[in-house]
Amino acid sequence: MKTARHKRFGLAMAACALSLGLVCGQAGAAESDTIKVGIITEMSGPFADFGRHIVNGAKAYMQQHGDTVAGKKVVLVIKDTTGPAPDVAKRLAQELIVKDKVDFLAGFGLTPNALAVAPIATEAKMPTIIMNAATSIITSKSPYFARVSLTLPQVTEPMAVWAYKNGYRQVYTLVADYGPGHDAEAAFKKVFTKMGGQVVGEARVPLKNPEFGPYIQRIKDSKPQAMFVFVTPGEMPIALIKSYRERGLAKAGIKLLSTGDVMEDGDQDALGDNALGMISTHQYSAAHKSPENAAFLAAYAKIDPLRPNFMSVGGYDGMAAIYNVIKQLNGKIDGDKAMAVLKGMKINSPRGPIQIDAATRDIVQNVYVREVKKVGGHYYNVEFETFKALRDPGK
Amino acid sequence: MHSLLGVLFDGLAYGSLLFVISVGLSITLGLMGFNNLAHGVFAMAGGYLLVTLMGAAGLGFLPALPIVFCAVALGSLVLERTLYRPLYKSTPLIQVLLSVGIIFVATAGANFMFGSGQQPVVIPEWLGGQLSFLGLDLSRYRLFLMAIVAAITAGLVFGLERTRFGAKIRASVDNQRMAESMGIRVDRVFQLTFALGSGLAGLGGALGVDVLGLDPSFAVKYLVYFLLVVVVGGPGSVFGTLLAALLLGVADVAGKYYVPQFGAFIIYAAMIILLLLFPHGLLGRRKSK
Amino acid sequence: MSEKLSRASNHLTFLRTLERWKPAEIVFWVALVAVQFVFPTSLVFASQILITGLFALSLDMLLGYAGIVTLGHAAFFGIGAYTAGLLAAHGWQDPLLGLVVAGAAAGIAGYLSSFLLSRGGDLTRLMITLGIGLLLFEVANSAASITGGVDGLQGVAVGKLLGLFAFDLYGKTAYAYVLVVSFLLFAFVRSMMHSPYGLALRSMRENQVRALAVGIPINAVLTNIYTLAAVIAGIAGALLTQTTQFVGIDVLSFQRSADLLVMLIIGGTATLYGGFVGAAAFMMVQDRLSNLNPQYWQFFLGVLLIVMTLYLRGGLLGGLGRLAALCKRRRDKERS
Amino acid sequence: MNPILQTRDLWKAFGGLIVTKNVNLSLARGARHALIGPNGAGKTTLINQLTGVLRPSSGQVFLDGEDITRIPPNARVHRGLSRTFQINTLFPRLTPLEAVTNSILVRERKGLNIIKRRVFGVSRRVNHVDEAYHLLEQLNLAKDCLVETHTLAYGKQRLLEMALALAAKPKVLLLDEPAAGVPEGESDELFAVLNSLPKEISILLIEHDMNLVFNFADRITVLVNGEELVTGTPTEIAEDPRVREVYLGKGH
Repeated sequence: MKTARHKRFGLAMAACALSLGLVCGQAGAAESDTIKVGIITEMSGPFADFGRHIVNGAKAYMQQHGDTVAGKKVVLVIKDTTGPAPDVAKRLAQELIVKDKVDFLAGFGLTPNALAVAPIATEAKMPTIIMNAATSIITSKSPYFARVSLTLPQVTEPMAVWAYKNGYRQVYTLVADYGPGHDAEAAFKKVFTKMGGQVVGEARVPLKNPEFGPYIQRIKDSKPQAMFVFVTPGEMPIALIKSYRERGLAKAGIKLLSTGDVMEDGDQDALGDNALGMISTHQYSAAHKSPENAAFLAAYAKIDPLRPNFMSVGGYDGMAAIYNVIKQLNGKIDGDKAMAVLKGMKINSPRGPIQIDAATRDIVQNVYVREVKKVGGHYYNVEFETFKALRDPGK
Repeated sequence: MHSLLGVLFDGLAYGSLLFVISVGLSITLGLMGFNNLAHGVFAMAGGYLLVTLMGAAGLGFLPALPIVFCAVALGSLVLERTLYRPLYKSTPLIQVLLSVGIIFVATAGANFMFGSGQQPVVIPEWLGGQLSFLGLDLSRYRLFLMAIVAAITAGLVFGLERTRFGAKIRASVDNQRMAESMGIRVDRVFQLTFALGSGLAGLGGALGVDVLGLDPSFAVKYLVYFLLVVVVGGPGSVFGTLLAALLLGVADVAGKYYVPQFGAFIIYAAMIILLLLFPHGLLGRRKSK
Repeated sequence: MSEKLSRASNHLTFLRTLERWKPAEIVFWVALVAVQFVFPTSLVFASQILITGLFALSLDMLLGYAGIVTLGHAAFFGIGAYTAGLLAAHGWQDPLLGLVVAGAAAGIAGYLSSFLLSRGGDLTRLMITLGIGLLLFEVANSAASITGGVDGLQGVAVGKLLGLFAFDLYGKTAYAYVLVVSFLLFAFVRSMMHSPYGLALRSMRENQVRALAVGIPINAVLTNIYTLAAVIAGIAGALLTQTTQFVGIDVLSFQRSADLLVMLIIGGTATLYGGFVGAAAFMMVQDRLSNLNPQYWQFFLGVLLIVMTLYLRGGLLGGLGRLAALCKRRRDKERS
Repeated sequence: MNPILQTRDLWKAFGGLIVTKNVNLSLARGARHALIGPNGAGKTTLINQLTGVLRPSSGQVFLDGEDITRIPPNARVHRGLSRTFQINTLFPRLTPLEAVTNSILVRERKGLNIIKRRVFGVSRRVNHVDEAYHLLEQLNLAKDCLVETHTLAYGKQRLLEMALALAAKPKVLLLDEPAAGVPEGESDELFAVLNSLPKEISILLIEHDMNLVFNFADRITVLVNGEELVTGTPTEIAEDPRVREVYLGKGH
């Protein structure tokens, strides 16, 4: 009786082992008249919003410019990392390269996912476009990385400069307690204190915690002129800003300054009146006035009814860079040649003119100072001051 | 002294929020013994329903709340009949698997229907801002939450301890066969209990949107908090859940105010310590075998 | 004496049959070896499945064989992963050394934390393990100068295996390495589960009260198995680090513990192979579905899980076993 | 000769409820001692204190002259104190052969090195498996020893209860209502087994079945409300009016 059961059990197992092989075995064949772009990003899980914006931005570009360049059809192969999962990202990159035989890698909403792919991109000489991840060091990890998004210090330092120039001297910083948060805190403090300002207090809030009350209360009790904020987009800015309003910090004369991640376009209507008047620095606002942005918004609306944000523009410009490379190389993609084209490339982006730095392969762009205003029934970050052609100060 | 009182108030308010979103789970887990990790799904449903009612249907915040409670409770009955009931007598692991499946479906469904971003909710003017009382600035919405918590606790304690239905629940929980032989329709009682728990989850989700935000991963993001409060309190005990929620809330807020550098650790450390001191929950009943 | 032996030999044979490697098991491992040659482009995926399977095996030791429910097992996986990563990043690049040290580090952590598990029921244990896991995640996050925080630990350069084989893009070395380590650990766990110790463990799971009355020191055995499971989880973590050459903070995440539990239940607990089968099934289905629809694949996976709980109790292995039994009964009926 | 098992002023209270009150029990070597008393008299609570599952509020327990009051249950088994359970407390998905072998191997674990304990299969412990088989044979379980326990008939499971305890080679065996729930027709087998137990084993029997008690025991203690009412030979007990009153009820 028992041995019979064991035998059946064993058979079942063998069947599983064989099917493992079968499923693994399906591979995509490369076709010569297509150019494949493997997009590795966060399509599900808590960061699904990142992937959605990046991919839809990329699709918007293809919607606007057609899917054929230099006689080749461009195909997106989208892979989901499920969140911050560097092991998955690396595996997906490897499969995209050896099985799907892609010509470009792109995407990467989160830093660890990009970092894990660096050795593979180098080994396979695979041109890789970072469409969002913002930690400074990323592009130094592989000579085949190029970034079209932003770096955190790049958008943080202008905030410090602006704050000082506009008379703020005592600022309390509040950042999410993780690597990027620490980086933002350091970048702000460095510039602000160098100019003569004073950081009167620093708070770090846990990533996974809905309660900002105690931190906000502490800041209110210490009565600075302004607070500088960096937290991850998602529920944190909303909870933070509501808490700021509720506890009357605005009335107490404490101005809220932040990077644009906190004042992300997609959240503005969810925040409503709460965010009115808040100042932030970032590279893109959906309210940016330019023909390029108008065209982008129109193309994006055909893909996604929701408002695009800076990540969408990252996806959009990433595709623009890829299209440029394909055009220049006339459809014959080679890693080193592609990187040569990318280095120094200029693009007229919806956010304004941008360039990929020839030496660091990192983004050079304008950073705008914006204020939240109500425009035509909706809430937007309205740009009113520009820091022109900034490089990543982290390098 | 002044800040101490303020911190205490904030802690109790935060605890109230934890209570509101968790008490439903305490009922399904403690009274029915069903390991429903998908509790957050009902809370999330409540949140989305509130947003839809207030946005598309143009309903006010207050009138929307009872509708949310009833709608989620009714909706849960369908799930109870089709998915949960067949597994009442199953092992906890299978129940966990089922609830994980439900979480996956709900997460993807919400993503599909409402998008991956945060949902807006505008609480009425009179609930916004702060109220000055004896020199303390008290948030109106938090006061409102505390009032709701008091009402729910009173209602539940009265309902479970003093009414016929409560007696039936307790009888069914203690000894199913005995209850059946006494003429209690145990399946009906469980059904209503489940609906009650889910309705409360929905209500909690709706009340929580303003503070916690709302996106498709809500059910997973706060799963740990539901479990934490319920297990520390002792599953099935309304007072235990309340006590645990308030204790953890005050510990967390006070910790963050006074030692902000340990902000992330406090609530977990508090949980571990409380569970080591009270392995069966603060007011948990030892299950007699 | 000899007569005595011969009479009892029937029963020895019975036990030996239980302990002997079944043909299907051999097929299973041979099939895994064959993967190396038949699917050369899928080796990275295959090795990640094996690593997860090994990790699930360590959870099975706790859940299936010792009856300890835990939602914080990723803690040990993460400790192993970080230990191996930190070693490699600071110059000790030999992979085998990394495995040993990672296993030891995770084992020490497991031993220490096991004492927190002696009280309370399943739910309490679940929450305590979960709490430890979450605390550890926060520790890794705030010690960003050492661990790299959420950006991940960089500079993990792993040396050649045995000084001969470099880890390559196709994952050939990685797969072979993971397969050998997994097999050795599996064989060890397998023989342990059939040893007197394993018998005691099984009896404990079956009935703690009786096990105590038979003289088994329950708490000591729990500590022991918890430590061992932590060692194996730590080695699995180290394997992931070495084959990925990167450590993300997600190695410690609640998500990882929860997914693992789901995989093990899918595969079937207390079967030794349930972890591998569950990991393979879950990851391959996830991979296929997310390729079909990267955004909403969770929906279909969720539906699959729900259907499974309603119709396939006892996991895949249990379900397949019952199917085979059904077929056999039908055949028997036809014959008679 | 000193008693093999002895309690001194054993006292146990749960809150205000006193369940064991100054019990001074003494079990002579080789004794067949029965412990009787009406329901709720505290018999099982007393057993649990003897085996160490419960810790007494005060008082001591001695096994073969050694104070074992603070020793955990598993260690008491190794010192020679074994028990059976009133309600079957078995290993449902182990075969009787595995279960009994397990008991034996636990008993003998000191004699096995780490490799033998942790790595080599149970089947290599030929002598111990043999011993298990012969024990099962003695208890008429040989035929059923290769199927999972939960499939066994109830009477067989009662026998297995005994086998698991005997496998530990106890000096003292505590039998908690071994015949509980066994239908009349099947109890003969059980009685036969009880009567054939070797004389070196001292036995404390808790039993409701008066026939069994008076046939089996050479000494009887009556427990009422957690208190020892009287101890004596079967004849003494049978004639004691207090016992009649308490135990058999006033109607008799």
